[in-house]
Amino acid sequence: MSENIKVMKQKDISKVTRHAKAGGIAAKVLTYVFLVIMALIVLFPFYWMINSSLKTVDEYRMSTPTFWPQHVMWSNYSEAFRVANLGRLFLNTVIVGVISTVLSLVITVLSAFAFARLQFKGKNVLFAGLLATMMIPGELFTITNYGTVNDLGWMNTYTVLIVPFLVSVFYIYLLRQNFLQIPNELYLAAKVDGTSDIKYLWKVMIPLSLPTIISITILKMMGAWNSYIWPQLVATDDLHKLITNGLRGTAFLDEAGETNYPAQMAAVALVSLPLFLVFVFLRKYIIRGVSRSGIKG
Amino acid sequence: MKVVLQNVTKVFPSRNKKSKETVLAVDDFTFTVPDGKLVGLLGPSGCGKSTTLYMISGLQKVSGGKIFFDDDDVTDLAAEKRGVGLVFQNYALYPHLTVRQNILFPLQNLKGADKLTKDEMLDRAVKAARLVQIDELMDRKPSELSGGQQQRVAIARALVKMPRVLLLDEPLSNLDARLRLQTREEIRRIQRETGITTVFVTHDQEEAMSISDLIVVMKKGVIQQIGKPQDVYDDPVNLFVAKFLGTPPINVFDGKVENGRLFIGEDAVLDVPGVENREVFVGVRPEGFVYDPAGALSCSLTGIEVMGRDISIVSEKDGKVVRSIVNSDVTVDPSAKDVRYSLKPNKVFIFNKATEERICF
Amino acid sequence: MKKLLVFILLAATALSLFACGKAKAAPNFTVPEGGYDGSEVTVKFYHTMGSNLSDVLDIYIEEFNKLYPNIHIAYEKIGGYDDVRNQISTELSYRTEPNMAYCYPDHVALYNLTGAVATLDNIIDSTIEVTRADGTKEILGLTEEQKNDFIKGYYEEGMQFGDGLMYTMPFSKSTEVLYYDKTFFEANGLTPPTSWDEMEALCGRIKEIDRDSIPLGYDSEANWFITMCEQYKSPYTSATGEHYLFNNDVNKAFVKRFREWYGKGWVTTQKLYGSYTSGLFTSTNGTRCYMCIGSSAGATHQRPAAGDDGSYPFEVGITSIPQVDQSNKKIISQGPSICIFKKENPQEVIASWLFLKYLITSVEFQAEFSMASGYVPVIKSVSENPTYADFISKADGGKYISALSAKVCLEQADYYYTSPAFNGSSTARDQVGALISKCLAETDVADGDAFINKAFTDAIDECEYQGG
Amino acid sequence: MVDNKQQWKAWLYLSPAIILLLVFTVWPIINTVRMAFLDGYKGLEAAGGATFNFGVQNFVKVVSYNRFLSCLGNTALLCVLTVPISTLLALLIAVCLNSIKALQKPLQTIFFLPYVTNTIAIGMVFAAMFNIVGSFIGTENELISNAGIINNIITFFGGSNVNWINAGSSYTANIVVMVVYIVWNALPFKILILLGGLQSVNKQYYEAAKVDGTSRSRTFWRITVPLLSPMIAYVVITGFIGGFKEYSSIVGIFGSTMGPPNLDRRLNTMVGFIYDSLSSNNQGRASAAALILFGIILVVTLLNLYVSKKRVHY
Repeated sequence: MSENIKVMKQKDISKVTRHAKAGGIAAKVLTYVFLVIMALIVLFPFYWMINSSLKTVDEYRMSTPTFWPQHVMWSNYSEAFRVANLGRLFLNTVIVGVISTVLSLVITVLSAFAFARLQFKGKNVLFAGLLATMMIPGELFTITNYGTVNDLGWMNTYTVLIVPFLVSVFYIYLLRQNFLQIPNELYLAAKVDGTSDIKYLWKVMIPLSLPTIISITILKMMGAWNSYIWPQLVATDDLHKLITNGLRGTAFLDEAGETNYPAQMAAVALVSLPLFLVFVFLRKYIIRGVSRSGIKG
Repeated sequence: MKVVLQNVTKVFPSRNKKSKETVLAVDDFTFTVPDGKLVGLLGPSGCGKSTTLYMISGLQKVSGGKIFFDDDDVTDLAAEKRGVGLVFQNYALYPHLTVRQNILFPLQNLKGADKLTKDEMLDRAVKAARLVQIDELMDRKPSELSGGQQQRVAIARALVKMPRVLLLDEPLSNLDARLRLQTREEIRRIQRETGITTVFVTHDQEEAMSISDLIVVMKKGVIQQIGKPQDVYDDPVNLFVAKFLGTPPINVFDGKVENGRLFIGEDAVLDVPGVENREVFVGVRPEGFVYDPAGALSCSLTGIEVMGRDISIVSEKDGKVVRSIVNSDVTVDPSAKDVRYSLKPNKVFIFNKATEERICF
Repeated sequence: MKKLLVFILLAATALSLFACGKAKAAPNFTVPEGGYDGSEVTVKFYHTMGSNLSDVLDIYIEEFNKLYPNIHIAYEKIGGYDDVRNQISTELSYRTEPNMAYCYPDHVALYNLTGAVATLDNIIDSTIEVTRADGTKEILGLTEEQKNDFIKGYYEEGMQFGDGLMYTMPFSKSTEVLYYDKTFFEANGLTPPTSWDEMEALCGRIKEIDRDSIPLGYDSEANWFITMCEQYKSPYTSATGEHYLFNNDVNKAFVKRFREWYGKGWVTTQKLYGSYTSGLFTSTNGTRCYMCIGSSAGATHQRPAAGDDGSYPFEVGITSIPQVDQSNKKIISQGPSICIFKKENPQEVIASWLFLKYLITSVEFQAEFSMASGYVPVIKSVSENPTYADFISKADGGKYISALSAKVCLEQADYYYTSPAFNGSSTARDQVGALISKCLAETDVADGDAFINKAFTDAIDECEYQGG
Repeated sequence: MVDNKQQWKAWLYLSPAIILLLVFTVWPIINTVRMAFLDGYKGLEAAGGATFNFGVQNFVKVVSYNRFLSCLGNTALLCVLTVPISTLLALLIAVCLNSIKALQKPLQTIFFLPYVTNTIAIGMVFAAMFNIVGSFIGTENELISNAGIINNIITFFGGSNVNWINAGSSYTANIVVMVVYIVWNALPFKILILLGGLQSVNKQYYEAAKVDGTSRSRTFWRITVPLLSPMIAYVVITGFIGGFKEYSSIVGIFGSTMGPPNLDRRLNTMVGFIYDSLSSNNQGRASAAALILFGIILVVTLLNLYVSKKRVHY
């Protein structure tokens, strides 16, 4: 090992530097080209949705679609708002979304704490069982739950839209992974000083895993936005209908049974806007929350 | 292969985006690492030593100045093209690969003319492992090794591709005290055996002085002094270098020179011919004190610590703690109130009060 | 108690099903003596009306409440017809179904598995007097004159559940008519076809005149198949015994014939074209159709967009669809009927009936609703209603096209048919629709006949599987 | 250290979750199993008081359905295609996103957009992009008024029109459209998880690799992927679980015909079959199909777990 072979053959250094630099730039350009192409592919449906939402019904049905509406129909948006009475639906969705997010957060935190920190018999079996429920196609729950909810007399109330979905297994899993990363010594130290579980949870564990909790809250709110089959079944009156019920084609049916697609597209765009804004502002938290949880499988 | 740094500077944009002013991490760094030598970059944290190391490795871009490997200008050359071996402070071993795979990893990247066959790679890896004495841990995962063992694997990985220069970033800071001594000897031995030009960064002056052929003391990005450890220790260019080297640290007093004589407080402790009268800082090495009842310097005794090989006398002068180390066969009367010393001239340094520059006499 | 009651009712209907061939079984709802006792009742009504139609409904609910202040109508728009069916079939399992609802025959057949739909025979025949808030009186049931005022085809639709009992009342109807480009026909000296042979010749002729055109667009594939069965008097389905009978040579023959038409580029359908063929009929550039068989309610969509000066590029003619045999004319009848659900409190049934009777026997409502919806009224006397008569008189191929469509529907009132309804009849309808599109579109197949045979047997298997 | 006090406390904290799960998850499962083993169980008849005897007829009926294998095949094929493609694509996008500074925020937002919108509407947009407005496609008297946006792009680059989802379209064309749509929908969540994972990887591994002259692709395969393997395994497992329950995406593109106009139900999936049974009031058969599907998903997930146990670095 003593002889010191010169790894760099006596190549012309500047050529190698130029070559490396060019390679670096090429890689950068390639990365940006790839990202921009993928971004366009992801963006195109949105552009087409917005484009369609601004067209008249006839223009929408024209055989050669136009890439920009001939005369812009902002009225589609006001009509969508009126026809699907988005105002009321929007309010319902926010009420359901907020309450279910808050309640489910409490349950998620408590359950994750129990799974992460406390030892009890049958813990792993219970957790495995919990994960198994994610594998079952939800359609079958719907019919049986309809019966339960009906027997409880919750039909057409906010409770029926909130209670059945308070337990979200994925978020318990996500938070448990995050709690597991907090060293156990902290818990034992707190125990020694006599802090109760709740205080420890409140004072230590929650602050430490705040990013994950924030991203869970945001993702849970979005979930309420997209739920579709269950609300459609159990909340049919306008007082409790959710956004997604209002978006269905039938909401925009005219007498001859043809859907006013532009108005429907406008309604969907209106509905997606708040979620989009939420994401734009809280993007950092969502990503940090997920990365902080460090899903270790 | 020698490493030449000419007027290398490094400027970082300041932490917060809005403010325009920048941080000068390394300022006009000029130094040549002689071929085959072990050089220690030394200084308090944040003095730019690690930044300099990373500029040599190519991981950090140079803001100004040039870097040469022998006579190749590698300033703009990418890290991987420089043939550099780098050992990180917390080792950066790939957690999912065994020790053998970690060591083999750099070899598998060699392309073109340098490409090796499987057996050659394996042979080189085993040789590197044997060099750092971890050849029986080849199949372990990094998580199963102790700090010291991980350190040695990191070194083996850096050496296996026979780099032109080996760079170590605070190699010992993550080890416990006992292991630190043993590992620094290891590094010295490996460097000697391979004869590879090596630069390592540390904030621990004892570690730097004990194994370096040359040390470079830095402060806020500026080189304070370059030289052999003993020379820099014995001939500090300013107060900062004097205070930085040596444990226990140098004792510093306020003093003045009057017509050729040096006074600490009232005591005239030393003749300093040729130095004009002025206020000065006086630095005295702990081993520069001689326990002498008739000594010129008088201090009030605080306590005595027996350290076996010698005795440390803790005393106090004008409110400053004075720590001296004298030979163990000197008997000191612990109950005495005062203690008097005479000073060994070569262990006393005078510094300009304003510029803290050394004044020779 | 509830379970027991339902069980008795079910046994009764089951018994009646076996008992009769065509003979009338015993109805499952008996009118309580005294008829309507004036008590407070809320009637829950599911429908699929758009907002401009429910506005018309609101006006007449107010009128109705002047007569019956204690009957409160709570209506809900559930969505499309299938949504109403799915919603009610789920609610039925837990007895939370509404009082009355828009329905199609096969929906009622499905609901009847629980015997939930009230048979209306007793109520229709009841002569018990009901006094209204304004002091006037009416008998609970229908007078002879009211009963005969209904268009026969529509009225009988309520009785084809195999037991001769009356399960639904017609509410507003539509049918299929042949729209044709009158200007083009007159320019080329063509006359609208009255028989499928004439249609074949005509399509050939039109294709010669305009190479790029598709002479005929037939929107609903299922209607086309079922109508042809009726016109050829060949079996399609039956409410009792063996349900699915459409796998026979007569049907295969006409499918083969239409397949040849498709091969020559003469005809397309809504599914095969990818959207309503009215888009082709109304287009004035590029590919277009010169004839389109579609719903009479969609008349306004069969009219080309008006120019700036309000004139239309071509005049639209409307006539009845071609027939196989002029002596056995058959035209499909569509559009929603209304059924009433049996509830524990018989007054709910009576109240729902009074509201329903009010709507379908009031000439003003039927007129206004038809004009607003493009549907056709279910009672003949509407044509004497001055506003409606004036509306019909203005019928033309442009501005008042829906009037023209209504006029044609009235003229062909005697030829309406409806297919038997049983649990699984909607599957049959879907399958024959899929059968048409499959057989027409499959081009690169060596042996056409074998392909058609297999397509028919697959369709029957699917029906039996889903139904069974 | 498992003293009773902690046991009791644990169950107390878990009680809200357990109660809700019992009522809204466990009971439906039990009910599903019950319905599955009641031969020919039909909801409405049962409500009318009919009784059904115990047996496995439902399962036999499900398996003997002439299109059962095609439903299963479609489900499996879509899964096997979309999960790997979307995972790899998401990984590439996440790595690229992680490596750039400029435009990183806006691009991250764009890639998350599909997660925010309503699947029904987007299905319609995709259908509009692939749909050819015209007739007799592929025959000599073909009349096309508009070949759809995708075809316009293809012809722009010199290709010829492809019949994606219209009458007479090939099975492969249908599958390609479905894969594009499902991957498009699956990307945001996967990118989110993988990007999160990337940001928690220690940067020095990459610096060490750089110094050792590791090529970009080798860094990706030998360092990024292994270090991200727990996240990747997680994304693949949930991908398969979600993939086997694919249904709404097919309805989004093909509508209730679940296939091109002339071939009804060509792309029907297992969940599609369950819905068909439900809407034809055959709850017993639907429950049996659901249990079969659950069994398949369980097997696939256990297989995935076994594979990931060996290949994944924790």
